[in-house]
Amino acid sequence: MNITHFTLQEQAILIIAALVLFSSFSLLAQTRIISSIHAFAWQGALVAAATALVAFVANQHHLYISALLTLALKAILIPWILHRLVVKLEIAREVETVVHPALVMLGAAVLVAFSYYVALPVEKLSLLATRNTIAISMSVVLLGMLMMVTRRQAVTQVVGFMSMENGLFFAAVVSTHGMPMVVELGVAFDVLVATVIFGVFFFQIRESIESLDVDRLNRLAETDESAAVAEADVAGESE
Amino acid sequence: MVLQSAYLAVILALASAAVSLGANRFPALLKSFAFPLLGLSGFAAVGAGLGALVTATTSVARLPFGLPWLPWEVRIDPLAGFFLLLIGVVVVAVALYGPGYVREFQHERHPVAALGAFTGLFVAAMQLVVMADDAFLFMVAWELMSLASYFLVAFQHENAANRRAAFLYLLMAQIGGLAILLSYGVLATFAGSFAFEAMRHAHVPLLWSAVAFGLALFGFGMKAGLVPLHAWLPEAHPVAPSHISALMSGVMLKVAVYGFIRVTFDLIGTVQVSWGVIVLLVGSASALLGVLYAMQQSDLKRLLAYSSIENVGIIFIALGLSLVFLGAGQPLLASLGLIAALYHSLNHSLFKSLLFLGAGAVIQQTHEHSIEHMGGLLKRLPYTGIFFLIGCISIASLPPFNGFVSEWLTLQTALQGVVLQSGVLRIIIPVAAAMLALTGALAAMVFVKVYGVAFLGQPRTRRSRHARMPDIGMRAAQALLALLCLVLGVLPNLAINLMAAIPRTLRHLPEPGATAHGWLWLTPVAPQVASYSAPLVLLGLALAWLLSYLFLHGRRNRSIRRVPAWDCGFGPLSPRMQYTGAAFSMPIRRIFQPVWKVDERIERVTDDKGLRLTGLRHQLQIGDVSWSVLYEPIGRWVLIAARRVALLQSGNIRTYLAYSFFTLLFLLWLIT
Amino acid sequence: MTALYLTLAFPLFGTLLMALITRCRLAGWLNIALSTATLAASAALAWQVLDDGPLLSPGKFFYIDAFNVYLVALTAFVGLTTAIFSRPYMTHELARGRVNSRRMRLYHSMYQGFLFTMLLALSTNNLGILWVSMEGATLATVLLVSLYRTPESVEAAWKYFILCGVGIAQALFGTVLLYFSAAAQLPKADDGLLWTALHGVAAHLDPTVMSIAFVFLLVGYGTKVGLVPLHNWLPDAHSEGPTPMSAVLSGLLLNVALYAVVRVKMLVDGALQHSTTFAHPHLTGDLMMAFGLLSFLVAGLFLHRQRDIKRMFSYSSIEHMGLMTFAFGLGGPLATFGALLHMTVHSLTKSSIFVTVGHATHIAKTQAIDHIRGLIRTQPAVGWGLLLGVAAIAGFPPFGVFTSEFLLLTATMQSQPWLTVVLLAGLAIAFAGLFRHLHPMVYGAQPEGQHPVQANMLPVIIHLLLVLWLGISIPLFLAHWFNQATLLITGKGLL
Amino acid sequence: MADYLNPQGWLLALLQTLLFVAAAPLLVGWIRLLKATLQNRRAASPLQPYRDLIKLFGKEPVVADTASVIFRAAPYVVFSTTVVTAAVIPLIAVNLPTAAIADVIVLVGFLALARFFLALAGMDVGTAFGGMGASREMTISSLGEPAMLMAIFTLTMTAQSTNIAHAIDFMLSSGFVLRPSFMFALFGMLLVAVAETGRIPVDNPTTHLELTMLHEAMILEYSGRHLALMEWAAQLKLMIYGVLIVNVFLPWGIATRLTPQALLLGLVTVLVKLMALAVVLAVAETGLAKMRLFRAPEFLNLAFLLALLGMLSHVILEVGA
Repeated sequence: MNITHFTLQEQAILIIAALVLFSSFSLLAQTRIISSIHAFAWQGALVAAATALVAFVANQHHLYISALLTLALKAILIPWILHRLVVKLEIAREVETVVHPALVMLGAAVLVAFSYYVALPVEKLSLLATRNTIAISMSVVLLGMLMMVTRRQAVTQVVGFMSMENGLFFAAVVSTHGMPMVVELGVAFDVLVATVIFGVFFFQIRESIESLDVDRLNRLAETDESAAVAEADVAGESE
Repeated sequence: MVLQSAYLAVILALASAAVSLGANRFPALLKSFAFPLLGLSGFAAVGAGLGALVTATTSVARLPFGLPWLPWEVRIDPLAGFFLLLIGVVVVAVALYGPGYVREFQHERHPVAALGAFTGLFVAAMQLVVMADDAFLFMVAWELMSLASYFLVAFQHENAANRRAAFLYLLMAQIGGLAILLSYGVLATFAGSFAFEAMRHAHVPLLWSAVAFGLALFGFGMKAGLVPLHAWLPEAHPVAPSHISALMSGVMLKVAVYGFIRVTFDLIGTVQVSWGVIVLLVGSASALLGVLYAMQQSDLKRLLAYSSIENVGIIFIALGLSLVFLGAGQPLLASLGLIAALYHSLNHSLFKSLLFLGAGAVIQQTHEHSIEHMGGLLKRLPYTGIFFLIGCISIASLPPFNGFVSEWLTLQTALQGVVLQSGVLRIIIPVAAAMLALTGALAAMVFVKVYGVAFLGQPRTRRSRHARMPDIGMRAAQALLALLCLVLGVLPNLAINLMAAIPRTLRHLPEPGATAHGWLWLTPVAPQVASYSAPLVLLGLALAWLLSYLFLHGRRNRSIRRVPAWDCGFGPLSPRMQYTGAAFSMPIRRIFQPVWKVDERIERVTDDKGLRLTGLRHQLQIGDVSWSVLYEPIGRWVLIAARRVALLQSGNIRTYLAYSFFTLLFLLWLIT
Repeated sequence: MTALYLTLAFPLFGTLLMALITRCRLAGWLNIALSTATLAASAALAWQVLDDGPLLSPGKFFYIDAFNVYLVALTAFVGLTTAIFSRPYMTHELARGRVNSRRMRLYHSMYQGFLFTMLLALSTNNLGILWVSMEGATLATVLLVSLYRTPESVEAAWKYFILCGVGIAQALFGTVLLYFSAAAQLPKADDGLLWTALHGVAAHLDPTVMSIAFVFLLVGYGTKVGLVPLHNWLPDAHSEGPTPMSAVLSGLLLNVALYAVVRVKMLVDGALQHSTTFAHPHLTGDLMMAFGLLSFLVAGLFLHRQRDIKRMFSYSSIEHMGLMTFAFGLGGPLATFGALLHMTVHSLTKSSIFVTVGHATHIAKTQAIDHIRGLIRTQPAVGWGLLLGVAAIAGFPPFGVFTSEFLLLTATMQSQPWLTVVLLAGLAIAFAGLFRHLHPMVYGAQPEGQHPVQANMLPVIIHLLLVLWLGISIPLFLAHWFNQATLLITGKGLL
Repeated sequence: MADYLNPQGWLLALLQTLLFVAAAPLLVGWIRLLKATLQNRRAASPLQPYRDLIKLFGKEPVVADTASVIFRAAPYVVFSTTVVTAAVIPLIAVNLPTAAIADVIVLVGFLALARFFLALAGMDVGTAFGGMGASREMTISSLGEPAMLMAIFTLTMTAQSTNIAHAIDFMLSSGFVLRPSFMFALFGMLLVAVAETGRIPVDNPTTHLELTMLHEAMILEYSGRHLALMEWAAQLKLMIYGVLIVNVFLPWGIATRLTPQALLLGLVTVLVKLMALAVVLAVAETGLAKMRLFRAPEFLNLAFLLALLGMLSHVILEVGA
């Protein structure tokens, strides 16, 4: 059935879903760290809104709680933490270059198509109006991974990771009116702790390689040239 | 009764292992407990073996170990008994020899505990292999045997060559073990169980039985040291302590032979002629190449190790003949070949252990490993010298000693190839026999070289000039083995009568009529075909000797004048004028040029101005061809593959993420 | 039931307690004490489950059956022995000044926390909680990996964190899909993540969705199992953290991850094999076999190029996990029994190896293989321990690893004869890779300036003796235990 | 071997052996005489070898002080082994009990045993010549042995027996048959015999040029009775090969029944045959020159090839596959 058969709220959910997807694209496109954090925050907010709407449509009350949870965590707390870290690390203004941005965008589009293709059989199963959004959420997840693959900045990698989480959460909400409460709480807790630990790591990485460029974290390679380096290190150690 | 005795043997060996754990703190333990226990274990094994052989019975039992649905099955039939006997005899000799020999290690503060413990384990494992009646126990015991002997090879691990040898040994033992496991697996798949009893009655399709046979030949051949799977043997045997080398060369190789016989003759139901031909050819190649390589060695123990390859080759020639006749439906000749193979196994375990023990004594006294540094030892170590001579005569398969009898039986078996239908076989078999003859002759040359260079002539170094006699136990061990060599050579019928039950119980083959005409005559097929009477030969020799001696000494001037050697009138003899081993084997080196990787160079040493030639330096390295053509390439491939694979670990986290990413996408694409 | 709660309560309590205790010496002992208590509780639990069958907690939150209870016991046991080893080891590290007392506090607290998450993941009935505790395990260990704050350790920790985080996220997506497909079948949507409920209706679940879900779960938890090509974090994390951590990571974490995969496989198989429409019903098995075999071979090749001793053994862990994954994928009672046995002996042997490696690195003051020499001469106990441990892990009888590998090969030969050749080749390659590095380390003369250290070989001896016992004869109760687990997983037993 | 218990047979066997041993020097003397006449030299009497032996027996033996017990034992071992070898070869009569003691393969073994001790004795004193001689002797013989066995196999494949007496019986019973295999085998055997007995072109029994000698080099250090035994053993060996060849390939005339006239006939015929063989040998030795050591392998390969051809022709032409 196509969109005309939906109620207004359901259509609104679909709108939001589209916006969430768009936010993922914008995350991919952002080159300045600060703005990507903002985009991430917006994405969180959108997911929260979607959750609330779903809760309203299917009047699942526990979804309101998780909507609040999402809003608090994904839209406010985590972005805030990241923001403070970025300011502390004095990389707020840093601009990182993405290789072949156009290509990345194209790939992202392909990924969306692919996830739609994958999700088709899944969607046939559900009776919910929102089932078409499963493809969206899967592509959000995949785009998050793509972002992590394409970005060299530790912080932006974290952002990508978090947006994957958004995608997961979104999927849970729209496909199955949310997971059991206990699970959601557990997930939220994990995410929170993860953020804190990420924060710790930024500083550790910073003090170990004087930057947050993950490409420079390659002391543990095993290819031949790195082996030579390791040799040298060992020699140094032994003296 | 047989079983109890066998259990006792294993338990005593384990006990000796356990006892010697304390030997580092109390060195006396080794001498006063560990080795005596080992000797008792040997006696128990001999008892069990004799029991099984004489009564020609098969005793079966089941031990409460292993997997719940796969308990350890134990079975001692005459074949197993024979090999228990073989193990036991050598173990007794080693137990006699050990205390005197390891004293040296104790002086040098080697951790003798490990030595004693692993020796015990090694012996126990070999006995268990022979007793095993299910693949699981067999493999456990087999691998335990490899592992224990590996630790013994690595015992003197200070120098890198030994470590390399040990590594190579363990690696190849592992590969061989896996092949054997696989072959059992093939059989078990059709038998539905890993118990040998089930395999015996399983019906295996021809293709699969051929696969099983091939794997067994590969696995056991690797352990037995068949060319070209022999590379580990000349590395590992020499570096172990000599009494261990005796156990490895003398016994462990025979355990591999046992395994091959067990699988091929017993477990695999039907036998193809073609298999026999393969075994025959492989055996001939091993025999010839083994002896040719032995010819060019200067390290005494290394030379002996190569000669082990040769003798294993001879054993496999006999086995191949037996298989051919079996496949061609000639049970009588088949059992004759089997007897020949078993007899040669027994003989080789005797004289090879004898030679290794002798070599150990020599090396202990002279601290020289190369025969080029020995010489004149017969005067310094008269007993060892005489026993070693007996070993040399036996291994050179000369009458009236035991080596000759088994080789003669093998040749007689080969000569019966005329009865075969296929003309091709009638050609192949005599050619193989001729190769065997060539091998025998070359072996004689090898041991003339060894004995002549090491024991005769004049001492070449100070250390071999001051060698002293080894202690009584070591001499007694050699005496025992030498005596057995003579007995088995002069009274072959005794041994053959003992073995007679084996072909019958193994697969209902008729007993060969080799001893049908009384203890005096050995007639493998029929008296009018061939006969040999060792006792009469010995009698004749003694008689002729006596007559000539009396004839000469009955007269005057029995006195003998000692003078400097004439040497065609050249000046006084110096040790450096003697013919060296390398020189002795030079003609063969030239005739069989392409067999070795010979690196021979002669440097001209001139004085500082480079005008006057002050001397020549001759360097000779004999490399094993199998390395350059087989082993090194394999090693290289593995390393190349490893380098390729290492590119995975590029160290870049985004690459890693990409792996995970694309794996996911690929799988999703795959399933939809 | 109380036994179960105690099993979980002790480590949880420990986590909080250790965070407060400032005196390292005391903390070390407490660590041992708590682990002992946990082991006792888990033993009681195991006894109970063995006697009167599976155990479902009221509220269906926990579910204990033969499969996970033996892993619970194993986890508690290895946790204890490693704690015993970790006390002198960490004291030595403290003395060397590689860690300060604050980090020691973190270390001990997180050690207990890790045990808690492991036990929770094993005992829970809820796939969501399983996911949560797997993630929790990552969080608990990641800071320990970077405990030394060296550039390498930080890098390793970062990679560990990111890769496992991403992997785990994929697993969560798979879980969501599971829930999604189950929600349609179950009256109460909240039961949609309960393993018992799912297993009940597995036959009616939609095969396509389940297969997609399985892919996500396999890639997700497979990352934590260390399947090639998702393994890259594993050698880094294992080699850079403190050695007791490596021991438990190799010995336990990988097992638990594999446990999760197998649990899911059971569900998906239920859906796939009952559906008439679905194309290839053995999808899960085939995927696992492919991954397992790949990991097995690649890891074997990796062994040849290692320069760091702990790295080398972490690769050997990958190799063995690959073997187990292959076996579980192969299915069938024999293979499964072998895999379970292999799980046990591998974690026992591998943790004991890491214990000896820890001492070895203390003796040589470095982890570089090229600089660890002549251990047998320097400290025979450590040298022989390492030698025997490696012999055991390489599959030499009479050690138990041989038995399990024997079973696996047999099973393979019965269903996939030609793969046996590949397996054998892999075994030989891996063997060569291990020993070529091992030899110079244990043998040879004692290098100057290398002295014995105060080592506690008790864990090693216990573990190796156990492995030896399993190799010579499997005690009947254990056999029955494995058999029940096999019965659960494959539907038919072996005995 | 049913009759190995009758004393008469043993007595005859003993006598035959003694005759064998006694006649060996004569054969050598005869060959020398032939060669001398062929080379237009004044020949010594054929009994000269006996005179030499007696002289040597009379002399006091001198032993190098570096020599060991092996050096002194070797002559006895070599001699008695060769004598036993001679004992089992049918000289004038077949079916003597001694024939059953050893078959032809054992004979090869005996000769090898003698050679083994000869070579050891050569190396015992520790001179370069001894070692050189031993090395060369062993090399040549080890190449000769397969050829010889191959020839023997060819015979035994026809005769169905490695027992010389039975082989001869077979030849006699089957009458005169032209067998290609026997022809090849005979040639192969001849070449091997030449090489083994140290005759031209492989070795030169009369030379004492150090670098060319094989057999002589090993017994350089011997003197007195030791030397005598060695020489005698060498002459016996020559005789053994001769008798083997003539009696196995052309057995006609040998005594099958133990009656006096049969034995007499047998004696005469064997003498005639040996003298004929000696003529062939002498002519060959006069015509040929000694070849370099490293041509000897080719010589023996030829022998092996001939024997192999014999076997092939036996399989292909005489029985067919």
